[in-house]
Amino acid sequence: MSPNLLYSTEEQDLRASVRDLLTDRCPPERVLERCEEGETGDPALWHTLATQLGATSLHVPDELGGQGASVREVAVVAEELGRFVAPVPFLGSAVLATSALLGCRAGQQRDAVLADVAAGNRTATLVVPLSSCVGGSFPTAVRAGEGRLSGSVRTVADGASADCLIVPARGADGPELYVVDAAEGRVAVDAVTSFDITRPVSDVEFDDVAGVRIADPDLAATVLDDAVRTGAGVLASEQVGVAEWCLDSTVEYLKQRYQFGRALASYQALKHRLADLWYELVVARAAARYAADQLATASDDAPVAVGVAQSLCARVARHAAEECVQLHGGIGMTWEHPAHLYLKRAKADEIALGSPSAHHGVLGPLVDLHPAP
Amino acid sequence: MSPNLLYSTEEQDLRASVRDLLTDRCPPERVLERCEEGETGDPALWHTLATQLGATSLHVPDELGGQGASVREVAVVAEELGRFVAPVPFLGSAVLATSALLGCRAGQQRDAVLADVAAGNRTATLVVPLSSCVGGSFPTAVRAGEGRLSGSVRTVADGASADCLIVPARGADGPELYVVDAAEGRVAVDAVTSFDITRPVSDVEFDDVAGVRIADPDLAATVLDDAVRTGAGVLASEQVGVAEWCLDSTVEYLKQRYQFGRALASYQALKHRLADLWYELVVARAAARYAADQLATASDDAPVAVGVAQSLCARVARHAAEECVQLHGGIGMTWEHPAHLYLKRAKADEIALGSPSAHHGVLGPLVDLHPAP
Amino acid sequence: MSESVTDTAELDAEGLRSRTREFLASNDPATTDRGEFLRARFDAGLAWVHYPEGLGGLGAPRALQSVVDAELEAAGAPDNEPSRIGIGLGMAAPTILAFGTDEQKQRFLRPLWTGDEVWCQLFSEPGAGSDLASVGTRAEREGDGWRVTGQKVWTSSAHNARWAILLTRTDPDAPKHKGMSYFVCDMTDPGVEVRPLRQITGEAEFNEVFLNEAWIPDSNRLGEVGEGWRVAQTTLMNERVAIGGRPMPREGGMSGVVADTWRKRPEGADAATYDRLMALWVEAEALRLAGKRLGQQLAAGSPGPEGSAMKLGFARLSQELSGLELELLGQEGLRYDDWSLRRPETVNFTGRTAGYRYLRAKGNSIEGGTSEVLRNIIAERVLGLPAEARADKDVPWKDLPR
Amino acid sequence: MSESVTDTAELDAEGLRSRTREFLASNDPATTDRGEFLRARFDAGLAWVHYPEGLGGLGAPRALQSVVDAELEAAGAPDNEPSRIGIGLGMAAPTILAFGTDEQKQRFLRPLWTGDEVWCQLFSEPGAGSDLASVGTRAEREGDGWRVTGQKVWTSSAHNARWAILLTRTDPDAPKHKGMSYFVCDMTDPGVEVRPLRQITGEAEFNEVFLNEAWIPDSNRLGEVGEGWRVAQTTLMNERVAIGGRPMPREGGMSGVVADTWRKRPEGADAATYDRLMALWVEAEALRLAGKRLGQQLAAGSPGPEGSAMKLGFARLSQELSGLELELLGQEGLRYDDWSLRRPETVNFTGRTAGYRYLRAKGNSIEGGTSEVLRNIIAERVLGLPAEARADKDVPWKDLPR
Repeated sequence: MSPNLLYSTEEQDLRASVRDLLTDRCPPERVLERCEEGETGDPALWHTLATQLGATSLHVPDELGGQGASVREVAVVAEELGRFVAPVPFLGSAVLATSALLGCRAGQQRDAVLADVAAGNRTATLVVPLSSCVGGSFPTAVRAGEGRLSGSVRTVADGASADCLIVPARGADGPELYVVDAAEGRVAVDAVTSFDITRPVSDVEFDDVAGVRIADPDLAATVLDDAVRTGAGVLASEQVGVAEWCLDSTVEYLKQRYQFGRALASYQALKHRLADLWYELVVARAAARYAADQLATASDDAPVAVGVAQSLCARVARHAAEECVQLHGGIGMTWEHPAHLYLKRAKADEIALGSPSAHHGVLGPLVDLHPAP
Repeated sequence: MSPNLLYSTEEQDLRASVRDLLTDRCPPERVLERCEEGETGDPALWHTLATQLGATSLHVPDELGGQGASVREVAVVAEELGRFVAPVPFLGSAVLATSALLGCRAGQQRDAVLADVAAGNRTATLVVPLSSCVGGSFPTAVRAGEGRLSGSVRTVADGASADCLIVPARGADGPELYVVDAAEGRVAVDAVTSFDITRPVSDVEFDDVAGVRIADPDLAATVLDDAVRTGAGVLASEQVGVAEWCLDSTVEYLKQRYQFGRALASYQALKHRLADLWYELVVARAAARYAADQLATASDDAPVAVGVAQSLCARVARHAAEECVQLHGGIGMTWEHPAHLYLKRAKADEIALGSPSAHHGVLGPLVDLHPAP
Repeated sequence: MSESVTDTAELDAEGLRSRTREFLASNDPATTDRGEFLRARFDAGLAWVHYPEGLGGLGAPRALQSVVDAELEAAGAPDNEPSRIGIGLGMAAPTILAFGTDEQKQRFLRPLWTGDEVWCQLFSEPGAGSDLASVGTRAEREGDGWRVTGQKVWTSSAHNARWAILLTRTDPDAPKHKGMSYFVCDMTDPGVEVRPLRQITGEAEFNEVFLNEAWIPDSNRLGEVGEGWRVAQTTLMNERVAIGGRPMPREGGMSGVVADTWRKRPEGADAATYDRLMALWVEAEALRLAGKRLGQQLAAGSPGPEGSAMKLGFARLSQELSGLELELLGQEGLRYDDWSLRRPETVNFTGRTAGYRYLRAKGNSIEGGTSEVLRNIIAERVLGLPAEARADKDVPWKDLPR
Repeated sequence: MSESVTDTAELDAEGLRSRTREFLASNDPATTDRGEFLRARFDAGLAWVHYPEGLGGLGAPRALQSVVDAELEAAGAPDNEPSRIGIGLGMAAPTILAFGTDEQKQRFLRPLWTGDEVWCQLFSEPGAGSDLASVGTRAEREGDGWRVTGQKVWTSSAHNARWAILLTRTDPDAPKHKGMSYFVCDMTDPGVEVRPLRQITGEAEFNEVFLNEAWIPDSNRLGEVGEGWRVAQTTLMNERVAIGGRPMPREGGMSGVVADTWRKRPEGADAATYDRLMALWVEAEALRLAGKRLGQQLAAGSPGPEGSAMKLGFARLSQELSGLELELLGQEGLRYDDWSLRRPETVNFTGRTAGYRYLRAKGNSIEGGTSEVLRNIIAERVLGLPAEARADKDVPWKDLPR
């Protein structure tokens, strides 16, 4: 069956619910105020998203306490969260950690954590550098032995708000995944200053900490790779949301502002740049939808779809955000205008879960395009 | 002393002479007519350039029958020839072959050939593929043994009009350079269809041909590399000439044409694109002048200067030619308008004597920027 | 449109399928002459099912044409070689249907659809460029017809065409959009001269057409005198629908050609060019997906404005990819196959050599609406930005600067 | 300008050199108080030798200033910290010299040059953007002076400044270019409020300045009432001269920073990014050479229009290079040093961290003339293309859309 690249009616309804909530609770002024006050997240909004909209359990099967939807719906939520640069740990918890948990073999421990995270009772994250790209070698920063973990990982997304940590670690027999309680005394989660103000990052250190193993060497590497791939695919939709806000707000701004007796929007050089952005957004959306669909159906083409979507959408969102700042002129350079929140998100997203060049390198061999020797 | 990046008074005079001649004898319509008639060169123009303007002997020392000028003046002529896409074998003969001859050790044979070529009595070319880049390994396509050459070289610039061939060949002891008389029976110079209509290319084959050795293994590789480097540096000026014609003619065209009741030149999106081209031309000219100057003074910085100039000017000329065709609209797509001559020259020049990427690879290590391992 | 005399229940997919089978039963493609078969198919209303009865259709939904086509194809029936008669099918026919008299529809549509008569389009002029409404080809009333003098350009198929759709100026004193009339022009008229127009590739895909007091009876006028611009809008709208939208496999276009070149490891295929190759490959794949998405939107009945994005991206990618290919080829990229003047029957953007592809791709951002005009359209119609200032709307055409 | 009372033969390089040595002989920098030394230098006409005698100069050719500066530097003399008082030196001083009364020149130029009084510029407004002539800050006549109310923005040094050059609207009924007047504003006036303006970097390099019935005596007006736009042109012309043109070594700017980052082999320094790095490095080097060439043109007395190219390219390259640097850094690029509000004394585009550089570079294409305005200037003044249509030239300012 041909992949559906449109938004289904259910997806449109989901989008509307999320957008309504965010319009109400997370307008750009509010996000700016939070940044001003040094708050790096919005726990109340996160709680509402999880418990009232079920946004944290979309692609979790019914029997594990989820909605039984798919990555397509997760991507729709990500798109809206991107449009609002909402400061919630969706990527870390509902996407990366949840996808990793879903990949692990069923079992009492895993199922309990997954159900808690899906229900919004707990928040999780995947303890890898946010810049990790699919296809990389399994991390060796954390060592596991006899159920105890030691090591440190820098620049972990959404670490500070996480109650439980999904930790890739190298044990005696190879790659493993563990769940660690963030409240454990020997875990240090140090929030560091994030370039993307609305997505906090942390350095995480384990000093001989007890963890529960949820994936053995036969599975751990695949689980991690799949989780990071799913993250990258969903991030593409977030980037579409970011890009669309940037284009829309720039169009509105240029229509309102007059210079030399004419609306800025009437200057052809600007019009053509906006038209080019719109073109980019059209192709980015198609690529992001395809990636979401292929992940949702666990298609063989998912790795290609994600490589295409992530490398393209990353550039498009960054370009849209840069144009947004430039075409807003001076006001776009001020802290009081939200454009910078999008610029920071877009630029960080370009690096997050693999830069376009990194994805090119992974994608090429999948389509029989090998780097020159 | 600081390098002079301007055109000296003498250089301006030289430029004026060349431009006067070309305006008279080589207007675009005339070049098009020649192409129509299948003529790939203009021997009469070439003869005038050589004998009346001395354009073939500029950087040849006085005592060898030359003008005792430098590569700076050669570059000025190249710029004008580029502006007119003049179908003369200047690059092959006056630049590549002459530079190679100048690099060889003085001697009766070399001096005689050099004097002939400088005086315009004979036309030469360097028998390497036109795509050769400085820093490449010495070609092995032609083998030399006991003064006789065998082998073949494809896509040699200005081969068909050459009376004598400067041939890099690999002898028993290593790289060597030979002079071969093109009229020899066992030399086959086959004109092939050139993408750049105004710069013919040929395939050259040697079937046990007698050659005169003009560079031994201790010198040949350096001579060849220097000649190809000088060629690339001079080509940058040609590209400036090409780019400038493209910008100027597009500006003129857009001023004359009206659409929707307004001069095309009044549309801001087009104005901004022309402004960007002008910016590119400003930096390209500075880079090309610097390369010419550094080659002229045999500066240690010449390799860097050439890498910068060639990689930049190649892109600028190609971009200018592409914009020229696009902004001329339909007429730019027709054979009867000269824009395509410039597009073909510019695109071929981008590949000739090393693509921008190839030059990046050579330049990087010179400025301590090494490719990733 | 017109109420069918047959039971409307028949005009669903099942009804059309059985109708087609019935038709095939009485017109065996294996034994019927090709021309005869096509004429019979037209008369049976299976040519374009959304056209009215009697004009090759059944007044059925357009989307159901695919049902008929599939049945016919499965039966090995000949088609009307749509690529050879694209201008007739895509542009002339919808305009004749919308503006033609009954006589005109009866006279022209059947041989147009069967391919017995080839059509071309006489719109563009050397002086008009993107500003089509500035055409200066004069049609002057003479008796019961018109004398037409002027020059048209970029006319494909003109040398094979029997008829042309022609946009002329009939009232130079009226503002530009109001003084035009639209005709069907007989290409065999002695006042019509067709000359090949050579392009930068060396080929002549298109023609210049010189009209020198060509005669057109008034009965060949489409639409009212002075209404030519409105009629032409219908033609052009249908042109835009025809461009793009074809489903394409991955690497189906220029990206596949260049990818194959890369796979052969030519001299320029080094680490430095890999990232550029991949970025373009990715964009080409995304554009392909956008085309698929547009098709799904159309099928779902909510066409988006993405068509103009498709054309913009197609031109951009053809040009970037073919430019990269020449660089990858290095030395080989400095050679061309043949500059001699040819008149190809069809155009293949990905055909011949890399040099041809590079040069031909330059036309993709000019023909059928320049990329600059497309950006204006997107900016103004999709994003709602103000239109360009213009001073040519209320001035008599003859007084406009040119 | 003014005829010197001393022998004009002295005003060549040699003459200035000996004058400077004489001055140093009687004002030993090692033992003289800094402020005293600078004031004495001003009085000796060695501050800016092209200024008139009595105003810090000798009426000598501007190019000879470097002779004086070299002598003073060699002697270890203190300078006037030009980077701290750039607006005074580069913009206020030439305007005062051109339009000021004798009293104004005597009052302002000496402490301006010595740095005893810092100057700032009150031109930009939140609603004006690139259209400076639309300023709305109102100055209303009151007795022998003016009451000024409005808001200015992007004012560097406002919190340290003693004086400001101020552009106001004095006649809202006149067309926009004709209703402005230009003043020197006392920044210590109680009607002047300075607030830091925080930027996307977190820093506040600039200020917003709120004028709330600030009082300016008419004796502080520069130029005639209604001539403010003409006066401001002088200021802005001098601003453009001040930007760019500094000679720079290879890798002197952002390209050097990013090249050093590459040399440290961060995680993103792979084959794919090498070609991008090199292309930007090459363009940066070429832009540097273009700056050098521009300097040589100026020295040869034939200044070209390349200054606008320099600014355009500088902005483009700062942005591209700093963007690449963040990608090269990978994980480290996701971190920032500090978002807290700071008020830096000077700005260093290549300072702090890669994240700061990336964000700060975004301003390079906006401040001091946006890249869009520069492209207009190049297109219209260099290439001679028609100016943009505008409808604001003859309309009363108060009736313009805003």
